[in-house]
Amino acid sequence: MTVTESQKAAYIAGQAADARVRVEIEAEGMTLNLGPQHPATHGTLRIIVRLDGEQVVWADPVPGYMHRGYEKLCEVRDYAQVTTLINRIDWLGSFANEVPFILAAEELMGIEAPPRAQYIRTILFELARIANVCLFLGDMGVQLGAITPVFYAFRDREFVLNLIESATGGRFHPNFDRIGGIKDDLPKGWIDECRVALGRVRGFCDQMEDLLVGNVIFQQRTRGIGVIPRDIALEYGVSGANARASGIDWDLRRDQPSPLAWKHADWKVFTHPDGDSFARYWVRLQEVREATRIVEQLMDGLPAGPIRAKVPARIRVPAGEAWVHTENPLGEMGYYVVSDGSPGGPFRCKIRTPSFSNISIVPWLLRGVFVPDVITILASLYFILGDIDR
Amino acid sequence: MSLPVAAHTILGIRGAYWNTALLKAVAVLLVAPTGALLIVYLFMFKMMAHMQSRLGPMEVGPHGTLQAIAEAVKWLQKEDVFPERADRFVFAMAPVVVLVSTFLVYVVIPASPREVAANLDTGILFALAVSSVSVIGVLMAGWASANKYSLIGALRAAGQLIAYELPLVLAVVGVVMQAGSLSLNRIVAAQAHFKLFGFGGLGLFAIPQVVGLFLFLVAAQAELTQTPFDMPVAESELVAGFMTEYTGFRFLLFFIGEFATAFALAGLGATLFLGGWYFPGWGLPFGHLAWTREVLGPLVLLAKILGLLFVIFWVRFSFPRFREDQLQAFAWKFLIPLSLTNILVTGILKVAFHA
Amino acid sequence: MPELPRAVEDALAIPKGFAKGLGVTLKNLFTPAETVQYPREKEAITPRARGVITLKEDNCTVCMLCARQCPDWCIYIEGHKDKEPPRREGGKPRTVAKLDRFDIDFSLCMYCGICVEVCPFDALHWSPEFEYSEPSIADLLHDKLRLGQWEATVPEAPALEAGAEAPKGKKK
Amino acid sequence: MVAAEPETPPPTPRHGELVAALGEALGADLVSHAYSATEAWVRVAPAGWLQAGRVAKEHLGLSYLCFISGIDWLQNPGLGGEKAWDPDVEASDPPGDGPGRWKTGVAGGGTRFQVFARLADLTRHVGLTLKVDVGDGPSDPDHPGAAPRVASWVPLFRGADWHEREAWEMYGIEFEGHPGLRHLYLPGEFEGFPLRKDFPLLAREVKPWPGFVNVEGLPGDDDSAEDVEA
Repeated sequence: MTVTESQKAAYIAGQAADARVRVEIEAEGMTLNLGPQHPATHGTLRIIVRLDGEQVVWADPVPGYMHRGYEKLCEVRDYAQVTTLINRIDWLGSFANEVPFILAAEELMGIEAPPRAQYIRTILFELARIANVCLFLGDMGVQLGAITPVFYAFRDREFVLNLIESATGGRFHPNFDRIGGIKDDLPKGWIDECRVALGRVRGFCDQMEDLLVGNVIFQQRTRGIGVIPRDIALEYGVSGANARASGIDWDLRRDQPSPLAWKHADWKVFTHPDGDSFARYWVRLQEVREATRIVEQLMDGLPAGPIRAKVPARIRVPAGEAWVHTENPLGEMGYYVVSDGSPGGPFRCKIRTPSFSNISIVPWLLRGVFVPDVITILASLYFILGDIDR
Repeated sequence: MSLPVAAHTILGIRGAYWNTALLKAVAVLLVAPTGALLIVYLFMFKMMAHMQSRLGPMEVGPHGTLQAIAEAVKWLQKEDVFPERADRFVFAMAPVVVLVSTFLVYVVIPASPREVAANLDTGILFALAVSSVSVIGVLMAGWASANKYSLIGALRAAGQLIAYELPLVLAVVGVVMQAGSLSLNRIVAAQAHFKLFGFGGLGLFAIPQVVGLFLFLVAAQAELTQTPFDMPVAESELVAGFMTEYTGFRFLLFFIGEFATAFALAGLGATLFLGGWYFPGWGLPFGHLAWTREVLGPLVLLAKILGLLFVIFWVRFSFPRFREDQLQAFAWKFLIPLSLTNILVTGILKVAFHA
Repeated sequence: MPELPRAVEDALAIPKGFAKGLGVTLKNLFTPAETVQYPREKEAITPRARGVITLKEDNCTVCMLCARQCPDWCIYIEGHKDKEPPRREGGKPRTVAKLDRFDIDFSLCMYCGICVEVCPFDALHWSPEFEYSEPSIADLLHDKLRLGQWEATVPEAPALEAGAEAPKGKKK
Repeated sequence: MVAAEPETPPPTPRHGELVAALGEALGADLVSHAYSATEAWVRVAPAGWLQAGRVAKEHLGLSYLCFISGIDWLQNPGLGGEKAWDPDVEASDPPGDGPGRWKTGVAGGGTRFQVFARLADLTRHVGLTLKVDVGDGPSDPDHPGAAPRVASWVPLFRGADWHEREAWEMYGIEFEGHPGLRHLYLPGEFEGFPLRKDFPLLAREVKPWPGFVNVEGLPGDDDSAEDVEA
């Protein structure tokens, strides 16, 4: 086996110790610094790429520009205060962040919320997914140069955000989930409004199908670009739609016994065998459609009753450890909550965020692609900076 | 008309020449930025906004009509920043080169039988030649900026502009063959006289040269670096390509250059394929009403230009962009063979019909 | 429709895809925009919206619960004790806590609503008003007077969706 | 601190099978295990950490790496923060260090620092949390200043790279065999390990807690707060 010059350069550069003070080796090619302020990195992710012409020799993501130390902050807050914090992890689907944490606390306390609360939780969870993934569907267009889709995404997401706001009071950061239930019931007329908004979301999905998926330029830019094989996806812990696009038939909403109400709805998990950027886009598009179906069915079957279980006024979580994970808009999100039984907050709260693992595959995935494909791949992996950096 | 320079002779040339020359220069210098402003307002602001369920600018002037001017004024106020390691002279000259190449195209586009700055016999050749000069300006900008994004953008632009210059020229060849002239005014006249199977009077080459029109539009889209061919300025990859380091006045020059070129290329397209200033029914010997053509001609041309621009920008707002290699493959493997075929077919038909 | 060969169909799919995309944008060109011209037009804000925290000073007993539960430590309270005339004739004079200072620093506030929730005497409410931005960040510290002025904008709690348990009649 | 008694049955039979198979493969290196209603824990000896990962990945089908992280079991490091300010929180033990100052959680543990990781089988939908004792770090009286240390999983799971870099910079746990332990989140010149319990959280140190009952009494009045009427 012969070693090419660019492989040698990659090896030498790989040996240079710290990415932050990476010595620029004057071999052939050049080092291009994408970010932390760059239009393609939605947030402040920095990626250092070594180029040979327009081809990437190696890529090194440097996260941390938005690290807020949530795991430390959780340790000095009590359980009610933590929910308002973790809202801000994946800020586009923030209600979905609260749910697994509250479920973990409930599991430690041995409490289960009443069915109506579980239904409303699930409905809001799916609305958060719609709000989040809709933006991806539009943003992918922007990253590929089509400016129009993202405006449709913002337009139709607004209706979903309005719904979340009228139910929870918070557009982006609902802080609505409580141990033992939810804060409030739905206001009158909410369900009818929701049906209208879901119709708009479905219309948006059709528009995206026409504008992007059917466009041969879009297909050429995405098909076969950034292929993640199944076993590599597993090793890197890639989850969510990214894993399903690699043919991994795994969806925690279906595969995990959960008190939430997904089991009461009839829906489908979409997978795609290709594992490329197109597959990731397609899977997410179908997931938004499925999410609208789930919400509609759950609204039809919404049971009457209380929304809060009996919970002591001063919450004291018994000592123990719990791991609860859910299928969040970006992938598998889990909280490993360790309680020492003191009246304050968790002793340790490990937050497993999907984007962290989904982006850790980037150095592997970007090797040998072209600069425009770097953008395609990053866009199709779909990360939220707050979700990587926590 | 008496202009201040109307002295008897300057440099041994008669004053009347200087009068008309100055008038023509002023006209070109006015039309090009006006065309750019018109495009920015009509297409970039309003059409784009409405296609995206927005309203666009609404505050400056009724329905934001003066917004484009406000933007220009804003840019003029900004600091003129040179990057530390920039090649200052080249950096400063680059937008000028781009703008000059744009202005030169306007010189040969006829707005009516007489309203043309220079009625060159080789008008179309001249227009295509000077419009390619802008590549040099783009390369200068990319190189002088001392920025990696600029450099990549400029190299992409150079590759792209050269690749698409060819189909653009070849698309025009069909029209030239059919008209039998390189003069733009004579091409308009040929379209006015053109008859297809005995029917005529539509006054356009768009029907027999439909392939040529398609090729011209695609190539013009690429020349203008509009989506789906906007890799040189691909904002999600290269920030702003060769314009990354430019601010204020110099950025404004690039900006005017971009849209004035769009206006000029649409003007060429309208002249070549849609009959230019000619409106069906204006038979060429027009008798004592001939002066009306001088007034209405520019308006007809403007309408046709706007029609073509609508298509160009409609595509721009709807499509994602190609990748660099796909763009090259598209030009060399599809557009150029197609344009050569078009020339061949045109030639055969021309000989067949005129024999 | 006669079946077209696969290759022809594939070739036709390309212009068809382009045309569909162009159709979407063209259709949107002729549908009215969704934009709301903000300072002149305003959207109706839902009554639950968390815009600004209001203070009903009479209800506050300086119990400090809100300040302790605040995750950001952005509520500052001071008070003093005072004698009030007895409620009934001949009773003992009551000792009540009077509020001296109640500041919320909205530049730190995360709008989580925990203070409103934990208040046992219903002195804090949410109002959907949101137009109180300031050029200086220090001016975002609202004192009890300013917080009290917002009180007039607190809306009625909305009726609940069918199937909900009757509200316990807490909120204002 | 014991949450799940060893008698708790496995949540699913598959969890039981996995633990049994791991025990068979590791022998004495599997120190203990525990179950809760949804989850199974296995604690392995530091020497068996790499082997445990290999067996789980290659023989038990637990091929999906969910996360790797660390934990510091030091109790009451005596730093400030809300708990120190709040008079309602019962007076805690005085700050200190050394064995006995940490209590470990489910499946037990012998050292101040532990590394725990979760692996899952995506076709059978079971997962397993593995724990390993990695040492006492600065609290170790015998080797003061020695970093906690354990084998790296990067040879098994490429994705372990970032997780271990994070654990290293947050807890100072060294992963032997990791190709490049450099900072992931924090700037390169950052000193200290922020998630260790004895690392002060400055945001809570520099500002006094605003939750003191700050009610000035009447002159000559020694009423307690309870007497105040609503």
